[in-house]
Amino acid sequence: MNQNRNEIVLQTQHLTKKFGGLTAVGQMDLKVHRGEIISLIGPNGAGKTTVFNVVTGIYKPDAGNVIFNGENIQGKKPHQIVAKGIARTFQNIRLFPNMTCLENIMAGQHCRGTAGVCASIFRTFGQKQEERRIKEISENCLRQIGLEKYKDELAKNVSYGNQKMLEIGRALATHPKLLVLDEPSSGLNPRESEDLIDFLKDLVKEDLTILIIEHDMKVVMGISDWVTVMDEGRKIAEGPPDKIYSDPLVIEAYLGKEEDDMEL
Amino acid sequence: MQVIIEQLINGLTIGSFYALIALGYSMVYGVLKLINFAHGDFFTLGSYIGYTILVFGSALVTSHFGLWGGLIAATMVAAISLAIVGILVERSAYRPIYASGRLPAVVSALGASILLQNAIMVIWGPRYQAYPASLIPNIHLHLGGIHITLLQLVILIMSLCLLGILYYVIQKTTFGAAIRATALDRDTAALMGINFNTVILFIFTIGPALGAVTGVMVGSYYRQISFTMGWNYGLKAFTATILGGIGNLPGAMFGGLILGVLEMLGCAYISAAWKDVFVFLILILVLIFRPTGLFGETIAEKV
Amino acid sequence: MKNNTSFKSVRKLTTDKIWLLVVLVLFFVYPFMVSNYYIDVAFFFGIYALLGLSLNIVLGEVGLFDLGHAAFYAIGAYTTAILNTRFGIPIIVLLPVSAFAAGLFAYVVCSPVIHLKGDYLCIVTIGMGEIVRLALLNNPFDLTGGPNGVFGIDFPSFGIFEIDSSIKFYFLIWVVVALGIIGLIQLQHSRIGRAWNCIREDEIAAEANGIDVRYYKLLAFVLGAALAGVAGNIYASKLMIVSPESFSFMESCMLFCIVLIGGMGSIPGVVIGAAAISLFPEIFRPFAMYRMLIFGLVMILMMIFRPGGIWPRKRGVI
Amino acid sequence: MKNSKLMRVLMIMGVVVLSLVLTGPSVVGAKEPLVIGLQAPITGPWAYEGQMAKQSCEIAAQLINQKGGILGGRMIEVRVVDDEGQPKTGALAATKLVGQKDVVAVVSTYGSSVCEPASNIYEKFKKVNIGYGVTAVRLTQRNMKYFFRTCGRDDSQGEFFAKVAKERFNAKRIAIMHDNTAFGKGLAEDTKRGLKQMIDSGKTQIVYYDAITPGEKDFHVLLTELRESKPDLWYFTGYYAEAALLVNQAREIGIKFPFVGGNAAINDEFVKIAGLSVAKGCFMTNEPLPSDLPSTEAKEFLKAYKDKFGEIPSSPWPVYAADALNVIAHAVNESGSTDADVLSDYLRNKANGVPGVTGPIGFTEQGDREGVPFYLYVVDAQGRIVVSK
Repeated sequence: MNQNRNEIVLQTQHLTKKFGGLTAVGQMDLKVHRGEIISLIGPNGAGKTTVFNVVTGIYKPDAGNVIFNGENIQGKKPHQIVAKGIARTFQNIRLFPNMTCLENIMAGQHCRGTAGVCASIFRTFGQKQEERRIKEISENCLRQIGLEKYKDELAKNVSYGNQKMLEIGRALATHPKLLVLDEPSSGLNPRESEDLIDFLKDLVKEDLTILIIEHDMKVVMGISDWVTVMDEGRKIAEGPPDKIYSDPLVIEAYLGKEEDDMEL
Repeated sequence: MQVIIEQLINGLTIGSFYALIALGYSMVYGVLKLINFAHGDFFTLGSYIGYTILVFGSALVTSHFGLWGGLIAATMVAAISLAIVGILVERSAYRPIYASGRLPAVVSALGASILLQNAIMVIWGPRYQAYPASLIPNIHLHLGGIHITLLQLVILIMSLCLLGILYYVIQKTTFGAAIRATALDRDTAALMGINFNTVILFIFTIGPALGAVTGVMVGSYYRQISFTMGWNYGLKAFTATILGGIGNLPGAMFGGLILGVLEMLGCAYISAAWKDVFVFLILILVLIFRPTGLFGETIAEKV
Repeated sequence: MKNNTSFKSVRKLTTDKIWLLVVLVLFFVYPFMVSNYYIDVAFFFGIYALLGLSLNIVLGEVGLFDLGHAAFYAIGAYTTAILNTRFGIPIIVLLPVSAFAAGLFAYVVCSPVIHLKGDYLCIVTIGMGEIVRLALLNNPFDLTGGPNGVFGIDFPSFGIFEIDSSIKFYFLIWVVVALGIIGLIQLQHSRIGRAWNCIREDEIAAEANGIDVRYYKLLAFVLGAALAGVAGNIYASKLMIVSPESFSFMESCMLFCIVLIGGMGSIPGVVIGAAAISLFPEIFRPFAMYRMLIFGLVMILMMIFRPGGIWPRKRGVI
Repeated sequence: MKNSKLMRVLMIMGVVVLSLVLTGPSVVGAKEPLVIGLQAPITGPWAYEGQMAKQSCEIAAQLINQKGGILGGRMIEVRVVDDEGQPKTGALAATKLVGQKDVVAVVSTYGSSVCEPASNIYEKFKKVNIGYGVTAVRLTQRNMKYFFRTCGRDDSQGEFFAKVAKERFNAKRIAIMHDNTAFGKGLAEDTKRGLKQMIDSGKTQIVYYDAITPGEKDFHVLLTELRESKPDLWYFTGYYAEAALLVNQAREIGIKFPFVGGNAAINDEFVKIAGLSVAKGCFMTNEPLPSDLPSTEAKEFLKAYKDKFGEIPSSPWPVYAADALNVIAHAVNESGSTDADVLSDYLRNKANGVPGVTGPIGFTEQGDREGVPFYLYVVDAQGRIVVSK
């Protein structure tokens, strides 16, 4: 069924996560293919963010494992997973508020640097070079997300939309292979959403895979190559966006059973 | 076998003092997340005021109501005056700093503690003061061969009653719910119509007053007070609050009692010199395996 | 240097240069103008500056709530005292040794507890501080000399040049403090300093952006402890005796106040905080009984009017 | 831009250093009076002891000045420096006094671990310093030229206790308890050494040896352990505050065996806190109390002290401070010079039987006080501390 799609980048096998008695995610199998934008959608409480947090190592799964580029990363610490190439953003923005925008981006570069304590104290040549490289890359990154004029502005003083972009920029600064975005368009006005869609589209051209959790159907339809739908911790459907849009199971999950005459 | 019971009672007596102070401590600490170093000195000030009342004012009281009357009068006056001092300290040292975060509040609390401690030294002098032996009822009891004084029994019972009353007020009444709500999340509680100032007024009167009552109890039981004793008791109360779990008032009570028993075990079965080391080691072990204290619920950090 | 230096920043640079000169001149002239007493007061000011800087790494940079920092100071002082009096190892050799001992102690003690948050970590550090002090007091294996402490510690000497007078100690401590300041400024502007600040701002976000939070927290504790160990070494060799009273819980509280009053994460602020905490009692000596009363009052007022500290850290241009 | 932060740091240090310079008063002492320094814990945990020492020295100086002063009419002036009972501030106080050239000699301080760093500084700057409340044996084992002490040593008190335990109490099982302070633990260790000879001969054994934590209030647990070890004699070498609590709580849990305190354990504060019913019958090994001092100087000193301050000092140490001042004044007057070497030689070799409040004053080769008698005191029915038979 998945005709011309290239190899799998990320795969979860029977992923299960329980909080006390509640099974937030049960036997979830998710496949993400290289160079695509995959959307993970579903009603609130479907367990989307939980899958997210398990994949990025914030939560330990109760069962099942997570394969990334053929390597099982289940149980690894978040910073190790980032080093492997999965970068993420958060549902409610978690920037470093009292640090400048440039410093926020440079934080993303951290796992790519190697300077140790002695190198930093004695300012060895390699360390100076690395600092210069980090600074340049960060400035390019800022330019790429259009925030270079806020370079020395504290992150908390920048507008909400820009903070969203800054968080994506910070994730990009870790040179990821897979970018995992948690509701990137929430809180953005329509114009900002369009900019976001275009921005993400040309990101993918640079051999980057994107997995998004999203509610805004317009964004999902406009951007995704593949959609997976979750409800009550289980996958109920997956496929190209237009097929999913008309799938009765999906509509039922979203809008409940009785209303048959749902106008689209 | 008898000795073990006796030691247990000794441990519980120390524990009940720690529990009472820890309760006053965690009322402020639970709600404001403020390490109130000055609380140890509220305790000391309470015992000094109790001492002054007993020595000077009580001649007329004890003549009418006997020894116990004098003691109760001293406790009342100490509690009321400490309630006032509590409010004064809150208004002057803590209120201006609520907005600027928790760490500056710690320094301010330290400053308040040093200020109070030295104020007591300046007023009452650096010497040890002694609760007059004649004014304190001193009756020895032999319950089944166990040596216990009436005062020790009364204090054990009184502290358990006070703990019970406060447990009821905090856990069962609506006003108690308001306090617990403010402890968990001040802003949302305020949105629910809980007036933050009345909660502050309550905790900064009951907390210090409780410290004062404990101060008079310790003064009358050990009959010797010094202006630096608040510092040790304050540290023990903070340890008990953490052991029980932050913001959890019953936890602070049990934390205090457990701390007392731990100290007893350390002193009896290891050595008196190493008992505090033993207590702190146990505390650290508890925190390694239960990062939010014995009764503190592990709230998952919502991401 | 920034290439497009506007006129204002050029002027600022030159005034800084002049100020540096004034400070250096004063630094060299001061000990020869005043009596030994004021040189020793400046020496203890230097010790507290070094301790303030060491705690600043843990509390100021990473935001870890450490109220037991005097334990590392004690480990450094006692390592120097015991090794010097028992095995006659020269003090200068013991300087790195006591830094290493304090750092190793920090690593061993903090590893199992580094995951604790805020106040829970605070009580563990208080517990650690008390355990160290009480262990020193109880004289295990007849090593620490109990309440009498260890005495008869030699002076530091580089071959023939021996540091035995107040003036020489004054220069020794302030050279070490200056080196510490330079090292810490470099660290602040490095990848490591940024990682520490990220952890202080938001631990979860830092971990999710590739910063090994556990490693950097431990690194902060080890470096802070090592610097405190150095301060312990110099203190022991100056006083020729170390006893448990100098490393009490109140001492840790004072170090905490130095960083808070000075300004969290701000190196000049911490040095000023150390000046406030160490010079205040000496300047107000004539008030005797009321001295500490005023000291407590000043701490409260300071936090009301300058909660961010005397010289708070400005997130400047990089 | 980076080094601007460094410059600002050094700039601020400059300002601080500048302020220090301005506050450095240049001390111009009046030429005439002969200044004797007193280093004592005026504030801090031992503030009470410090203040009594200050008053005692003032009285001693007042008495000498009334008799026309020394060296042909030069009045004695006492200059007090507070060391807060802490080693660090002890060193600072010593440096302060040493810097003042007009200070002839120093009566220095209470507490062995504070006296240690201070005496090192006095030694280096050649200033005679006499300890008045420092009983640690090691202080005079450092063959120092300028350090003396007017109070006794722990080991002499330890031997005295061993003699008392054998002859007076004929105790087979002895319990020793100290409070982990420099003084308390030192005396406990020396008492163990004093008893060694009796222990080896199998006549007695130490059934309990432990320490309380100073500042604590509740000792029931510890005392229950003590009671279970069933000693015949209980020796506590700590201070009176904890001693009163211990004795009080011991009676509460039914301890009957006699209590003997070290020389800092029993005074009128002890009787007040413990209460007469409990304090009655408690013993103490102590140097002669002011009230029992036979010499005429003692009577005169106590009368002057009582007239000025209303009560006599309640512990032996302040009186030793007064005697330290007396012996310095005497040495300066007899040797006719204020040079440290002359004074130290006079004190070490020529000063024997100098009339003092605590009896005749003389020093051994290492600077210890010669012939310090110890008495066994007991609290009598009226709460007075008298020499026991």
